[in-house]
Amino acid sequence: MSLDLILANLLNPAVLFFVLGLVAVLVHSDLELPAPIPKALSLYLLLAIGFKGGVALRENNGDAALPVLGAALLMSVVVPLYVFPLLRLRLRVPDAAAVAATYGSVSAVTFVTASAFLQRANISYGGYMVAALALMETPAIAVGVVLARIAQRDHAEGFDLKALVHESLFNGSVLLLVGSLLIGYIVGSEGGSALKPFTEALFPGLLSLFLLDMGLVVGRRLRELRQLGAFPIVSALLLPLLNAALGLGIAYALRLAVGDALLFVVLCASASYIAVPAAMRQALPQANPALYVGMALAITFPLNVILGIPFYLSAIRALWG
Amino acid sequence: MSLDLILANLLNPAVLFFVLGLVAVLVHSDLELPAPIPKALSLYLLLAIGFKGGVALRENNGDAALPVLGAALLMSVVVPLYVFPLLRLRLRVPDAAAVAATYGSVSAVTFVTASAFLQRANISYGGYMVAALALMETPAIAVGVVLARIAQRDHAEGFDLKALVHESLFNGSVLLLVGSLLIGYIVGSEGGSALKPFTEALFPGLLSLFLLDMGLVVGRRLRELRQLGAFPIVSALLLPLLNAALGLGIAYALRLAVGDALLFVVLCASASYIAVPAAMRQALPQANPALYVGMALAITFPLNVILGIPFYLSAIRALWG
Amino acid sequence: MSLDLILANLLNPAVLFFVLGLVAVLVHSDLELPAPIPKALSLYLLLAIGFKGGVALRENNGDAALPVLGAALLMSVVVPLYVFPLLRLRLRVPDAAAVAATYGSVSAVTFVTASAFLQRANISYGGYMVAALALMETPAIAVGVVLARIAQRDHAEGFDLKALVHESLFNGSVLLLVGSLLIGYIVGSEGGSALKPFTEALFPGLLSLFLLDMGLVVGRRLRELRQLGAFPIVSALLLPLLNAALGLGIAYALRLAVGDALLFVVLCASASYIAVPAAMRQALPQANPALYVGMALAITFPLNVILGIPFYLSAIRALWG
Amino acid sequence: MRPIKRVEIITDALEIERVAQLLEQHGVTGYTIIRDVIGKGERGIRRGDELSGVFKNSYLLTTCEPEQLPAIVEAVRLILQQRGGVCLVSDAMWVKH
Amino acid sequence: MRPIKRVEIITDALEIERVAQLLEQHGVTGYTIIRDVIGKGERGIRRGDELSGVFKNSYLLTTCEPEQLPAIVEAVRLILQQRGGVCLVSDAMWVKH
Amino acid sequence: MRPIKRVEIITDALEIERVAQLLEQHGVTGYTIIRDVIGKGERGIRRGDELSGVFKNSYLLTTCEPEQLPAIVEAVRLILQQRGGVCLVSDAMWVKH
Ligand SMILES: Nc1ncnc2c1ncn2[C@@H]1O[C@H](COP(=O)(O)O)[C@@H](O)[C@H]1O
Ligand SMILES: Nc1ncnc2c1ncn2[C@@H]1O[C@H](COP(=O)(O)O)[C@@H](O)[C@H]1O
Ligand SMILES: Nc1ncnc2c1ncn2[C@@H]1O[C@H](COP(=O)(O)O)[C@@H](O)[C@H]1O
Ligand code: NA
Ligand code: NA
Ligand code: NA
Repeated sequence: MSLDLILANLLNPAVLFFVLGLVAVLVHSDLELPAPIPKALSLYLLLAIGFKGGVALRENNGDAALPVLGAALLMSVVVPLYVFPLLRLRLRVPDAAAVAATYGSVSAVTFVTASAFLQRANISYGGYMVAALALMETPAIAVGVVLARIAQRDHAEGFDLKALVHESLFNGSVLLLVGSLLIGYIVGSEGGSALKPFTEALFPGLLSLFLLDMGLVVGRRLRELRQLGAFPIVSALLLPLLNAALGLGIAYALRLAVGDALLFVVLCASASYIAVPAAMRQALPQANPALYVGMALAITFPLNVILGIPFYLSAIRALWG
Repeated sequence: MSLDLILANLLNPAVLFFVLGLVAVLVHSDLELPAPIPKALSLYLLLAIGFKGGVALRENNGDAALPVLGAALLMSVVVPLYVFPLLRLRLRVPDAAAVAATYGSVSAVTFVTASAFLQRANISYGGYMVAALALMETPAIAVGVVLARIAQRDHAEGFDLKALVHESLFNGSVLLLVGSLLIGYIVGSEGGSALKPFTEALFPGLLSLFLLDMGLVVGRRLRELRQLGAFPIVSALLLPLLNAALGLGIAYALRLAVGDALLFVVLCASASYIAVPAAMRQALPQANPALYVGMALAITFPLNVILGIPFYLSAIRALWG
Repeated sequence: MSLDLILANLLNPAVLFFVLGLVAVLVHSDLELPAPIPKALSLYLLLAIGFKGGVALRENNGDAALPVLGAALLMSVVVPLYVFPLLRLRLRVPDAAAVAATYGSVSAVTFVTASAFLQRANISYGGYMVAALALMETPAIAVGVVLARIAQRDHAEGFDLKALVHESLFNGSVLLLVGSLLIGYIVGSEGGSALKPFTEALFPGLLSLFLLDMGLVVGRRLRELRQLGAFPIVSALLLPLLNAALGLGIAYALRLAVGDALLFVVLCASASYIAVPAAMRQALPQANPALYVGMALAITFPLNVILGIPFYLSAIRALWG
Repeated sequence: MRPIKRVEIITDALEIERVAQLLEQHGVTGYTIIRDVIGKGERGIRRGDELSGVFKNSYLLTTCEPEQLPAIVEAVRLILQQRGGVCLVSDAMWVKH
Repeated sequence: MRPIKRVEIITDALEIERVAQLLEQHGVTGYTIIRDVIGKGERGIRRGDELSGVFKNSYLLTTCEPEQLPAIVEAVRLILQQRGGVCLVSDAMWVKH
Repeated sequence: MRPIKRVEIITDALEIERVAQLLEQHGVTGYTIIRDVIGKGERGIRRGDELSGVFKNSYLLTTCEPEQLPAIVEAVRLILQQRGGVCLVSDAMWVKH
């Protein structure tokens, strides 16, 4: 059953283009998407998903929104709290804190791939799930930094809370996502119809192109991963499963609809490789980016995108009965 | 009534994305569209608007075209002639001449936003209005430069008329706009149908993305504007209104249809921040680009895009009765 | 008759945008598509044509495929074999070998323009023609290099066959084309429908934009071509006709359908300016890129795109009766 | 032409604005930045291929008077220690204009 | 290796082609251009974020023989006076090949 | 600060990875690359406007100890002979950190 879903997911052209990117690195091809095309694609995805979510939010009955938004916020705070001590078994404080933040935060592209998967399977989901995505992007950063400060008993340096809150609320990707969500909400389905060819019809194609680039990036990182040792690799395989399991429990307790549940679990399972590294570079410069980005990007991302999404869905179907 | 229109204009997603860009600068976000995406978007807009205009020109009865094209040419010559002495009250000769040229010329994006506004309001307009846009882009440059030469009694240096004419006719944006117009005209509606998904369906989305970037650029410029003093700021607020009023009178005298009238007034009210600065840099290097670009971009552009377009339309409706 | 077709081809907006690019260079305009937009467009075209071909291959009855694929492979090996001695009349060994490889290989954009021409003329063609395109991209490179080695009796340096095969199979454009073909084949028409707005609806528009850039590049190269002397220019005019004639004969012998025949002839007539130069730079650094790229790009490409395609079609129609 | 110190700094793309501010605080009046350069150093390869900006460098070129140099070098050194990168100082002649 | 003068010029992106032509007129045979660099100088910040190209710089690197230098510097100086920018000259060794 | 040799190499964009590998083989530990620079030299104009990468250069900046220099220069010279480009060596001070 789960295998069927994995196959269905693999028949998603976007996922296949991701695999093509991996293959290109494997065979040492010189295929590459020149900068800044990937950055532009990533901005497009945020704009489109935000806008679509906003329009949906307006149309939807929003009653189902509050519990899932609350759960999202909770998870983004709680995940780093239990991930940090686990990682401390082997990692230095700044590295453990940065990885904890990475797994508390989320990956928009994993979310987007999951929502494309739902669409192909004709399973609906609420527009507020995009708000959940936005909500989970940054609190984990603050938690991670605070954890590091406490563990290092480092109060001297003057913890720049203001800068951290600012970075959390106004970093480019969060702002674009939230701004597009608001714009979609304001203009609604009728006002937004002119944007549909851009935000919806083009979406699967541009997502495929972006995932092709992700495949190239992940492929290159995979090669360099061995140098990090076994612990980070194993952690990057187990943490998403652990977080997904917890998310699954919460989704079950809240009796979320299947589509919402899958997206929520995927958010919990995913790890950030855009917002968190940029913030950590400022707030925890002692942490090793090759470690936390490598884990999120080279292992957790493909795990979720290729196997995780269909696997989580079959778990949900089994539980929801 | 005018307020209703302002609101209707604000419900245009493109305008809201412009506001989002402004907000991003205001909150010191790091959101940005990486170069050369904005340049590519700007080329797209010119190509699409030109092509669409050409196709429309072919279908249209072109009888209405001649008077409005004549008026357009006239305005682009006359505007600098009266703007220059006004500005000389406070500005140096090269600065006054450059600003005069800036306001005699036009902003394609303002035009495009106005035409999107018309489309949303189901008001039609002639394809020849795109020809008017092209026609108004550059004569003001020549007028501005000649004004500066006369005022400076500077005949020695050998006024390079040939270079100026060349720059006016063949600068990249004019050539792309006119070329696309011709191509649209040649292939007509049937031959051009294959391009529609690109030139029409995508248009509102890509315009939104471009206006997001414009919001970022304008926001940054706004911050630096204070250094220019009050006179340029006040001028940048009043000149578009003055030019719009004159344009309105001419449109009324020519009994233009409502849609054509709005676009004509918007062309008169708008100021150039692409073609003119590039040309002035060569022809009047003594002029301060922070001044003329700042006025056109940071004040006149948002004024027109947010308030001007709906305001001019309500004036037209009131007058036309 | 042929004139009608030439006109029909010229009414293709994409071809007109190519002409616009040429004109822009002619009048010394500063119009340009900023890097890396052309590269991104070229990747898009490969992805789209590959994907479309893959989907078509799946739907199609593939019986017609084998003979044409065999012929394609044959031509890409044979063309350099007879082009090389012809060129040796005047060119140095490495130059002759590089040019021979250039004409044995193919131009994806010429292929794409021809397929757009067919679509406008409502002539169908098989999805396997894309496989033929992929198949012809690289064998000629190996043949060219081997020819150079033999002619120079240069066995000392250790001919790096492995690198050459690798480059041939896994260079970026071939990999993207073949990968997209496979993905299209795997997901089929239903699974691929979500990508249609991207790969099909946008195609004519993005091809136009790309051909605008090609016009600019070709225009610039044309200017510099005189320095190469008459022999290369004449060769670049005659070689495509020679290769087209041979291709025509084979297509006739194989009784290919009209659409397939045109694409096959166009492949034979076209010359590579992406894959071959990149490979030659490594394998035959003594060859002069201004020569082989100039011939392929500045003469053969426009010849095929503007006159060749309609001319080949009228020849096919005349022969097929 | 007059002698001047030519200072070039390569560091994290995310850091370059801060370096520029620092230089201005130390009296530097002009500089040039090349965004998005790539490279390799003690902290490994930076291929510029990720979206976070963390694996991307920027290059900054500036000039200063010889007497400004020690303070500038001291300030830059601190950033380089935290975020990585290099700083090279060489002699040049400034073309007065 | 032989000693050579290394000349770098940063100015308005719109002007750089003209600088290159000028250099060729003065006998320079090779140069390298980095388009679209940003910076700050007497004429304020150039962030490269506008479409006119007016607020964007380009960087040009070239070399010349010591005896060519004065004429080149003189020619470049004129452009810099009009359009802004800087020119730095330093000593380098040219790797013959 | 300590004295160091500053080496800059401009060559075919397709070649720059190989130059970097070569430098590493000769003990260089860090370098910076600016991709996609354009220019002119003995082999004509390279405008970077074609898709093959053949008419595009890359710029590489690195440093080495004076005693490493001869071997590096020798290695680079070979590539430049085949593929074109230039190599300049100058003196600089390395800001220790
Ligand atoms: N010796 C060097 N020469 C030129 N650039 C260097 C050198 N060492 C480091 N870099 C640049 O500085 C960046 C950061 O260096 P690091 O902090 O040593 O990893 C590298 O990615 C390179 O771009
Ligand atoms: N001291 C300097 N060092 C490096 N670049 C400079 C310096 N001064 C000016 N520039 C560059 O030259 C451009 C124009 O300078 P300016 O004409 O002084 O505004 C600036 O935007 C910088 O990119
Ligand atoms: N004297 C020079 N100064 C700076 N760059 C140069 C010089 N000569 C050549 N180049 C660069 O090296 C590339 C290849 O040079 P060449 O092999 O001489 O054609 C040129 O396209 C320029 O970018
Ligand atoms: Na998570
Ligand atoms: Na105007
Ligand atoms: Na061929």
